[in-house]
Amino acid sequence: MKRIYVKEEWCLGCHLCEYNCAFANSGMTDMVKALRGKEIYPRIQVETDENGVTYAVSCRHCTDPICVKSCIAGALSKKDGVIEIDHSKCVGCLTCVLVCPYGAVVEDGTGVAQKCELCMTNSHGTPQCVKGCPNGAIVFEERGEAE
Amino acid sequence: MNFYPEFEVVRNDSRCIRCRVCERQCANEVHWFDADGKVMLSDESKCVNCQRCVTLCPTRALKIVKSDCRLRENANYSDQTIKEIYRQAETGGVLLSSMGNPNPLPVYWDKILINASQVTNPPIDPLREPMETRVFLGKKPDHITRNPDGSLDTTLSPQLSLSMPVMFSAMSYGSISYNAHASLARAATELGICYNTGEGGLHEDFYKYGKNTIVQVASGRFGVHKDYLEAGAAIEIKMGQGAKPGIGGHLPGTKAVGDVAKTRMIPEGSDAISPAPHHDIYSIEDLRQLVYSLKEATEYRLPVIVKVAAVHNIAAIASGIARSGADIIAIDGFRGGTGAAPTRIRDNVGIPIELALAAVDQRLRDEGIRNNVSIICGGSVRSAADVVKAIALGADACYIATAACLAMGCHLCRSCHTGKCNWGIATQRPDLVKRLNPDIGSQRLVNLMTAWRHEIKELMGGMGINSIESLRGNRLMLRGVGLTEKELQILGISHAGE
Amino acid sequence: MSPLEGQVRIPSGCAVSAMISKDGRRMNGESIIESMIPMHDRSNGLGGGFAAYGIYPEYRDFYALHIFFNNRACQSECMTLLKEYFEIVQDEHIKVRKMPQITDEPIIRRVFVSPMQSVLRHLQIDDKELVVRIVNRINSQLDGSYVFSCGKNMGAFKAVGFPEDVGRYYRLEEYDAYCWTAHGRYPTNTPGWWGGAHPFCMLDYSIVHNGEISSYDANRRFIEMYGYKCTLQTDTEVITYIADYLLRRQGLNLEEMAAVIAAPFWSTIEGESEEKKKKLTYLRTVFPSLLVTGPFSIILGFEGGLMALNDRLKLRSMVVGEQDDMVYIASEEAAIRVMAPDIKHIWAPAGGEPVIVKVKEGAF
Amino acid sequence: MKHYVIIGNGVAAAGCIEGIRSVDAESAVTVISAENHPVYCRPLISCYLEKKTDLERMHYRSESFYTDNNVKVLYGRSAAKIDAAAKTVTLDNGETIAYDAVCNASGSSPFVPPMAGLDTVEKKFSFMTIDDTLALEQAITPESRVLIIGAGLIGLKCAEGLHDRVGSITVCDLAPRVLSSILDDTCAAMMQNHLEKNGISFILGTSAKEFQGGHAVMQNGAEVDFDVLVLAVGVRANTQLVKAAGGEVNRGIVVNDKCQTSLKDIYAAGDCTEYHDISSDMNKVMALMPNAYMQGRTAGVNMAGGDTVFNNAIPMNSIGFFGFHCHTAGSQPEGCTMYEEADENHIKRLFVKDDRLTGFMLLGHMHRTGIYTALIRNQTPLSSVDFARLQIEPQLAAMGSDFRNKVLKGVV
Repeated sequence: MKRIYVKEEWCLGCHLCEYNCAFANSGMTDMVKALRGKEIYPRIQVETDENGVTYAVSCRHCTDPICVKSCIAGALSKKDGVIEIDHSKCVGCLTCVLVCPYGAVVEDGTGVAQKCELCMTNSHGTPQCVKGCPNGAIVFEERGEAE
Repeated sequence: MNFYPEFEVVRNDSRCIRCRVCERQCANEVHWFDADGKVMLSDESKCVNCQRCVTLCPTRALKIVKSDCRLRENANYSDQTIKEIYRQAETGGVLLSSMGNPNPLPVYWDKILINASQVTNPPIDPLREPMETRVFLGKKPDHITRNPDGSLDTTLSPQLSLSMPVMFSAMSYGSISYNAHASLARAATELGICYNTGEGGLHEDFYKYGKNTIVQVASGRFGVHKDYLEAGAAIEIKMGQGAKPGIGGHLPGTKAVGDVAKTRMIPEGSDAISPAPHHDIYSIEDLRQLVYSLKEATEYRLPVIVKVAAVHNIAAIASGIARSGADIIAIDGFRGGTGAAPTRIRDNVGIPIELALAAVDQRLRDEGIRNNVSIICGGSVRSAADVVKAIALGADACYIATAACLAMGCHLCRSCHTGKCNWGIATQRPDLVKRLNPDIGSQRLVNLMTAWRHEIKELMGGMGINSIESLRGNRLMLRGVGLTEKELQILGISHAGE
Repeated sequence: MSPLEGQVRIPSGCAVSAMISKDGRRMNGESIIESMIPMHDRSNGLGGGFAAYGIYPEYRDFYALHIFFNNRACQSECMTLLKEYFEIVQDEHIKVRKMPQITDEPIIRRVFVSPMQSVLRHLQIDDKELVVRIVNRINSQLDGSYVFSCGKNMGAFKAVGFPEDVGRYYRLEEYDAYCWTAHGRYPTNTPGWWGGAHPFCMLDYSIVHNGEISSYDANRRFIEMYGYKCTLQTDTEVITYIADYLLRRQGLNLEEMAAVIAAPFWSTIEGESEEKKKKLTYLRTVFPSLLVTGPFSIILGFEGGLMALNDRLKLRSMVVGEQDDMVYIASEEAAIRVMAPDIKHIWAPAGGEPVIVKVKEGAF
Repeated sequence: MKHYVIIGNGVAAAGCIEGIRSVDAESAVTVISAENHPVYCRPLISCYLEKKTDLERMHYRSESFYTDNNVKVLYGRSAAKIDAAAKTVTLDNGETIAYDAVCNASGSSPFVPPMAGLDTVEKKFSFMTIDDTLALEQAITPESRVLIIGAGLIGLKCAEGLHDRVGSITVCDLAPRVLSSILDDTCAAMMQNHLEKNGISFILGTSAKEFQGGHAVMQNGAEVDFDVLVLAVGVRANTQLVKAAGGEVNRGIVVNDKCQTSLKDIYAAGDCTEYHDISSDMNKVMALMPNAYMQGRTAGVNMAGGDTVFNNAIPMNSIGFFGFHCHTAGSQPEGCTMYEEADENHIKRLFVKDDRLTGFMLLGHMHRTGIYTALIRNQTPLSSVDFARLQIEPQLAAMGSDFRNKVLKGVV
């Protein structure tokens, strides 16, 4: 399946992906209206390593997702390879945050969990972090599945 | 003396979401975030109007505008002139500039119009019919020869085969970044054209693109060695450059870092100064010796290009080069770009490429030696239409560099000499170099050339021409507008309506 | 006043026709004249002409110059020049038939000449080159004199008018030729100058052509490097010079010439055998400026044969018919059916594919 | 064609069904469900009271879960006996079911210590099941005074759930702090403080001595009047069936990392089991829902002929009250060192021993804590990562470029 991968050699650390993510999942049509004057809670996080190398981390859509197994509300599931949260079922226990080994499930600012769903569940249908990355550092493509 | 900044950063605070992308992306440190007031602030005096922040601002909250703070109006002493005097009075130094001459001198391309077929012969639809753009650059024999069995002897002196008559002009590794070179090399390879190393040597990673590489030998001889010469598809001797005819080059030590220094074969951090003349070429006969020593060194496998700036006596110079053994002449007009040049030279020396090209082509024909050499035309070829006009005036191919830089992201802020190119092109700062992803850069170059090729085909088809060779020197396809008799005569074209 | 022919480039549409006997049988001009009648509408009365091969067997060793003179003074000026370089073997009027359709006729002379050996030795050139040079000089420098035919044992006949009238005017039924070509012209404007009619000739090469080539100036500026002067600014003229340059001066054969002026597309060349690919690539690489683009159908006549060729996209009509020893070529099939009413084998050659017809060796 | 029997219908059972079906799509599966509900999210019963969810949304799996997986569910039935030799399960109605493999996923039961006068209390409830919850809901009014015995996870979640629906809540516990099984004194104090700010009263370090109707007297003499009593002292693993069948039982049913009991073809999973905690290297009853699922799934795969292990279990809890969260995992073994960061709204305590992160307690700020959890679970040598950076913030950046390239450039 197509997943998001990062090419850290091209990541500029501009953090646009975080803003594009926050906007894409805001449900709004205007970025200013969606984000101005607000703290953002993106589902993708730009990290910086000790050498100043930056890269964005988002859900890996693991082949054996511990978050799905751990969800106490049955709100997380894998559909066609995409791990999704059923927000109507999520009660905000944050167990998924506690178990995700990559720190890719995060709290959304209102107390419940959120994670990258490859923009399949919002109005975009294609990952906006990838689309908006000015330097091709985030790609959405097919790579070899793990054994 | 302090001036009011040349540009103003206009931030629409009602649109700003404080994402701080502008701050992170400005190598000139124009923007910063004030945590106390939770606002973005800017120091406009540092702004070079490269538009990086404008381009990346996700909410279009930014624009850079020309400051309207002006000195008292004076048609003779313009603001620019006065400020340059101030600056020189302060520093005692030569003014430096980058990219091509920005002054409002005539652009002849824009005064030449292209023909199209109507009624008496048909235009050709490039979507339905083959439309050929392949060219071979190099010496053509005066006479064919036959083998003893009567068949044609098909051996030829070395030719540079191009899928379309446009190449990426010389820009050295050092003046531009590794990623810019990678983009050019990869695009040239994919397109079946050539890029040019400039006088910076060839990074070892790029030897694999050799078939699409022109290696340059310039007055500093930086990076020149046997493997380098043999690596390319052609060798270019750079005698001059349109942006700065009559002077050499200067790569500041700050740019001669790491692989740049290694590739140039100079100590790291040392200034790379190319002398004004080649110190082994003080006349045309010396050039002939260099041409042939390079041919000897590469066993006559590669065509040799001699690149000269378009200067007053260009026709005679070209005639001399055509008789020097060179296979190809590259003429670089006065609008050609550069990574750094003294402002006075860039803006005042040399002549327009259109006139130079026309004069050279006609002179070589008059002397019956046009077949001895191919002609490459460079120095501000901006579009497919310019290419078509250049070919019709007599060029075999064009060099583009500024347009290539634009394709890679350059916004023509003309600040290359500062080494802080925010677009990752004219810089060696690793964090900035990184901004040009060659996957994207090469693709954009390929896109640009593909688009131009389509346009060239459309224009050719309109003229009823289905192969580029029938366009070459076909000046009947051109007409001038608003040109004097003299200009028309030099261009060898009629006025529109004639 | 309208510009003279040569002072302006005149696009034109046309009709062409040709017939040749591979056995070298000589036929009078009746049939070729008739062939132009069904193609009447392809001309507009502003030019017609013919070329005939094998018409002067008794003078076969001499160059037959057909010359228009505006007046006696021009004629005498020209003859003086000719006498400097040639022995004048015969100098005569070309017999014509007065008719109302043909007017404003100039003085029309036929002069058989033989180059002076002393001159050739002095200039270190061969006789053909001398003829070319002197003809070029007359045509470009002597106002009012125009040599419109200068080959051996052949001649062109042309005038302002419809081709069938021009044929009658020149009494072509009285000439016997193994090969005839004909041309009717539809220029979009013309000063009505006789020299501007076609065929266009250079030595024994004659060209009739229908089309308007888009490569004209590229071809012209190239060929003019080699001593040719394109004084008429017509396609036919430049194509004739190209043919002369490639065939006579470069020594290409007809197929090779066709591969230069109507070069196969690179995509076609890619698919050829290695040997052919090499050859075709070589020819395109060496003579790129002689590629002729835009529409044309030409018939190149020469001593002992002819070649018909369409542009590589076949933007102009041209059909070929064959019957016994005869080959017919015309813009339209109707013209061929006039010349050979019972003909069975008629086809349209592909663009860029030369049709070469040669008369049996010794039969001309 | 085999027959797999699952005793119990909780999350471990659901995991077991999915485990079986990942290997064997054909064989018969029978689930013995004492509760009359399809598998639901047991911890959400407090959310139900809180009206953050409803019975419909509390289903752990979709409506068609059992039919999709071709599972027969015997609702309202419980297992009375397992005959390991005969490979049969006898139901409470005497019916006998033969199995090829059985999984005991029978969970745990509330444990109520003997307390004098408990039978005088009219409205008293456990807080384990939907039925408990619905009964409790029936009993309360907006004016109810609720006494909850037990300040553990269940008791406090119950308190949170009832908070907006009753007049007052008092929680008492023998332990001197709240959440005594997962928090230390400092952390518990911060949590208690937060709960008290939200109106919950505590009586800690003592237990109820005696009940007299709606009046409770504590060991320390304190007295509480209440209308509704919730008993949330603790739970006990349901080990009886396996014990009776001759299986090894300790505080829970002893299982290995394949979730096998000591008896052939008898597996156990979930809250009824005792298994290995790698963070402390001890066997424990860790009644945790994520672990229950993973055990169930492991049991299922192995029952159906697959081969898998669940060998990195650790205790871990994500729990929050009134918007204030707490993440804990692992353990604090003897001799461990602690990295601490704290302010008035958050605490971070990381426990390190022998170059390993063994446990943590985080209160207030829960960003990317799974990275810590993974360090414990994977027993990552801290010398191989930049622990100084990790202490400040969980981040892949501190895990080395090889690790992050594996994670971010490939499929994991």
